[in-house]
Amino acid sequence: MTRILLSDKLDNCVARWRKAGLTVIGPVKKETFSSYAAVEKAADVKKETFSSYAAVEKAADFNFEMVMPDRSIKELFFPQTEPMMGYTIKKQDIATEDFKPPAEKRVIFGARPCDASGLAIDDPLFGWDYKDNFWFQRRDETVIVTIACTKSDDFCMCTSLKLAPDSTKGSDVLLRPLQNGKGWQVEELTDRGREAFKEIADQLQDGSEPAAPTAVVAEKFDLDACISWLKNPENFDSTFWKEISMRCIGCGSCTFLCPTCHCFDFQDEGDTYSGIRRKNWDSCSFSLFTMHTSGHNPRSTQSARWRQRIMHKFNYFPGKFTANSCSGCGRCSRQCPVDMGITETLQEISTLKP
Amino acid sequence: MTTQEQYKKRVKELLSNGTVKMVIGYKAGTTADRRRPLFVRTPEEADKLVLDSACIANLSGYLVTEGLLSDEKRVGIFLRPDGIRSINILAAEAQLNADQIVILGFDIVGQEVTALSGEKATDFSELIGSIKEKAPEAPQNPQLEQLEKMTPKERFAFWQAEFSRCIKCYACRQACPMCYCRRCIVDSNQPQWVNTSSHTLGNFEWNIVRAFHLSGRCVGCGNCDRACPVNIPLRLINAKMAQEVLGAFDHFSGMSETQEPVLASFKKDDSETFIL
Amino acid sequence: MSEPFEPNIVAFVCTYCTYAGADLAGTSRLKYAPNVRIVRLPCTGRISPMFILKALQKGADGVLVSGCHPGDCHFTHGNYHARRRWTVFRALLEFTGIPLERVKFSWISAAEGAKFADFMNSVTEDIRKLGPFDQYKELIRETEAPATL
Amino acid sequence: MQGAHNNIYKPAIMKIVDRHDEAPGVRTLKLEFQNPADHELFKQNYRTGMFGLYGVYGEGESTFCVASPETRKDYIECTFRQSGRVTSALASADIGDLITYRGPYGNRFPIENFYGKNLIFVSGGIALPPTRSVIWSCLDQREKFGKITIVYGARTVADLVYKHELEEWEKRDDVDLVLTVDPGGESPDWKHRVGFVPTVLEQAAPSPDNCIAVICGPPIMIKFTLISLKKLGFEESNVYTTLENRMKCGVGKCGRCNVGSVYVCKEGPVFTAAEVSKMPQADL
Repeated sequence: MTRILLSDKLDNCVARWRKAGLTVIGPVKKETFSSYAAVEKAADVKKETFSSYAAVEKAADFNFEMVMPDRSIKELFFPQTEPMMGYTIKKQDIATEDFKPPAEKRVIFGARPCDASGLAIDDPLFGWDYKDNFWFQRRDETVIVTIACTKSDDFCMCTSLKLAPDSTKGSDVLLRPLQNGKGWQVEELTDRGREAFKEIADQLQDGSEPAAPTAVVAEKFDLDACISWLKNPENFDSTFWKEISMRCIGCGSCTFLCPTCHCFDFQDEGDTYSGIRRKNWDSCSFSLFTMHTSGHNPRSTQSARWRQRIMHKFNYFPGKFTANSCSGCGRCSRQCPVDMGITETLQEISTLKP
Repeated sequence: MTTQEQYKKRVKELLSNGTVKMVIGYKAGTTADRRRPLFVRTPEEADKLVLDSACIANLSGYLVTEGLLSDEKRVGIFLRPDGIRSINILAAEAQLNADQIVILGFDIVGQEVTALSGEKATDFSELIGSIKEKAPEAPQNPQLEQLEKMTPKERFAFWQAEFSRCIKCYACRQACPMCYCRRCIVDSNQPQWVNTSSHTLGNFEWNIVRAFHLSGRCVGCGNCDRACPVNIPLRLINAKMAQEVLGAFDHFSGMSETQEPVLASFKKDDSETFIL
Repeated sequence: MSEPFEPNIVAFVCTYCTYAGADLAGTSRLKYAPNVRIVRLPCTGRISPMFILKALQKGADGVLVSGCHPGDCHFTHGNYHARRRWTVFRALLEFTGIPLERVKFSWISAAEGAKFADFMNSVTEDIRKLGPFDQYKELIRETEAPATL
Repeated sequence: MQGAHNNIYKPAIMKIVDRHDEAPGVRTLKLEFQNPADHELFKQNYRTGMFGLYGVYGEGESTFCVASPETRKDYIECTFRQSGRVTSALASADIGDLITYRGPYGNRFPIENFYGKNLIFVSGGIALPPTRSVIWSCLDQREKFGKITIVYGARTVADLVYKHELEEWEKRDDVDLVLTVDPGGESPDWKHRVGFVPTVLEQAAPSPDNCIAVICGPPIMIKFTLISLKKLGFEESNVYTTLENRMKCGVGKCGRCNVGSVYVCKEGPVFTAAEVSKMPQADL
């Protein structure tokens, strides 16, 4: 006997959480104009969709069909742009106003395990000696309810990262979809999760319906072989890096969609009288990322930047924070305009001798 | 023998007799409908080449990678008509010497790949001329007409919603063969013309600046549109600007290597319907 | 009745014609609306669409760009280039939904002091009727607001 | 414990109390804290070798070292070359204007390990400020150290920074100052050496035993100076340097200052030559 949440009870749960003052967020897919190839008739225009984790008001807004939203859960904790402080300057006096993340509590219903583990991977960095409260205030106020995957696509690689379609890393409650597709088995993992589900306890029931089998995700590469190759200092200057990244065009979409990429930049917007200092996403694949004002750039070629991305995720980050900075969601490969990504690079590395 | 096999043989010839030092083409991608850019330098690598109806990306942007053409050696490249027009513009804007480019022209009609005869950019000028003639009646995006019927307020609201999703990853810029500036205007901070943060205002300004700098230079290859991770219909803006530039100045981008850039030239009798 | 809406208008003008026209309007004691802030530039060829975007970004309700009539340009063809640039940029503004009545282009020579004054008044009235550029101001407010999610 | 929402990126406000030009485009600002609490924090944390982020609201922040020594914590001095958006704003700021400051960040020169040893300071051009901070920290407790030699060079005479302090050091009998300018940079009445810093260093030929070297300069100068020091017999673990990478947050989050696996802003900027040689040289 396990605790079951049926899909048709989800509306009550959402309403209950919202009444309790929590913002309910979940995977949402929307349609937009397609501007794909010019076509004769409006009818056969391919609709473009975009998906992300967004606020929902009722159960129908959720979309649990997709393997995962295009945009990762990171945005809800580390927004692409965020005001940090406003300033007004009068004659030799500066008045500043602090911007704080919204104080409201949230529940993310329907996150994917690879997204949730991405957050857990980044916690140690944002707390390394100096605590980044823009991140932690949101982390502390948000309950993460993950749904185990029963489907995967060619780009998923969580198993290659020693995670799984039903891993519990970073989540407060794990839901396993039922075989009959009518609900989920509830597995409460943390106090925060139990407390959030206490709020909707009357919507749950005991049942013995079997859970659907979790998705099958083939292992794409031998991670340990790759890490030992990366740790070998001679391979830093190997020509492999130039070959594998020749087609990289240096855009930031792989880093911006990645649930674990956390690099950022400060930008002042305003004039000499008033304005705001903002914290914005930045990407190691941009040429200006390490450009010195003198013009010297330690990473001046795209291959050096791609090497930095792989080295940081699988060599430097684990060296300091034990976990690899990758949760295997595959968004970098799924989204790359030139069909590159971590999967291909690590598959190639695992064929090289250390 | 399919067009793909024909071209494979041709690439092996070009490489083995040293006419070109490299051929840029397509190879199979992670999934059935994806193709990856491939840089072929030895005849053996040519076997990985693929040429079918999924090879739609415009590869001409790779020709302006730093140092690729600086050794005066020739480079082969698979291009559709839009890519050939890009070569003409890049040559007209003194970014490359068209004689260094050996074009392996092809086009996709429905699911079929047809080879285009010609090797140098100038060999394709009447083909591009015919495309220009057909441009006004070419099937437009139904969305373009729908957008034009909207009132300015509705259009502003539409683009406000679309641009609010932009995350300033600049994939649209990096995927475009015409965006070769070493330091883009949004990256220059003295002065900071355009807000770099990706709030809706910053995204609005970025997309306006991008569309303006591509007016009369965009060939409608759709690289930007496909590269956008949040699926903003970028091609609509560029298609509209191409229509505008063709209508106002009879400028069809990429006609030849000597075509003057539309905003760097003028005619004394340019139309001026709106100047008070 | 609340006092009438006073629009903020920015004008980018070329030194040798329109700015001189403004001088002439001044020396001829012509009265015109004070709402227009004039930014002087060497030539309309030097006026980049970035200026127009920056004016809107800073909350202008209207933008004027004015310079020498074709043929009069001190630098011979600055205004010809500008004309093409304006045509293209204007189509772009229209397509993205920025009302064209808020961005006006004109030729005003150094001798047309009266035209300058009338133009200032007519533009100020037009934009006063249109009211504040709320759509853009909403975007500007969003950049000053705390994060929502 | 940090407050509920303690914003680690919030800068302190500082007033410019003095400013003077060191060389064409190079300026020094003397700053004083406006908020005593910030000043207290600075007094507790600051040790020579640490850096800060100096900024002007509306323009941004820029990273350079704290040029004043750890023995004088009532104020902060910073020296910078006007070359970008923020440094131009800092350069145009007047005495009495307010700027922002974040820090002190990074590790430090362990001068307690230098007690009783001879010291050789080698730096070039605009890199004298980080070295000067260490020099004054030692000179303010001169008796604790052995022989002190300073080798400093710049492209031309006008490019020499802290000219008045160079004269001061020259007059002192307990400091051996070796000044040089690159060939062709000397002025008619130039009395000191002419030549690149590494070659002048080899001529000065300091003995390596019981000696610590502190070197700062552009990457190219550091590379050749390290070679000269090795030729002179210096152990790599006795040679300290500071890496001035591009840094933005200063607290090990924004991912920019990585050299190999090292976060320069948290685990540096001060490293021994031994540590630097282990880093991937291409990333420097």
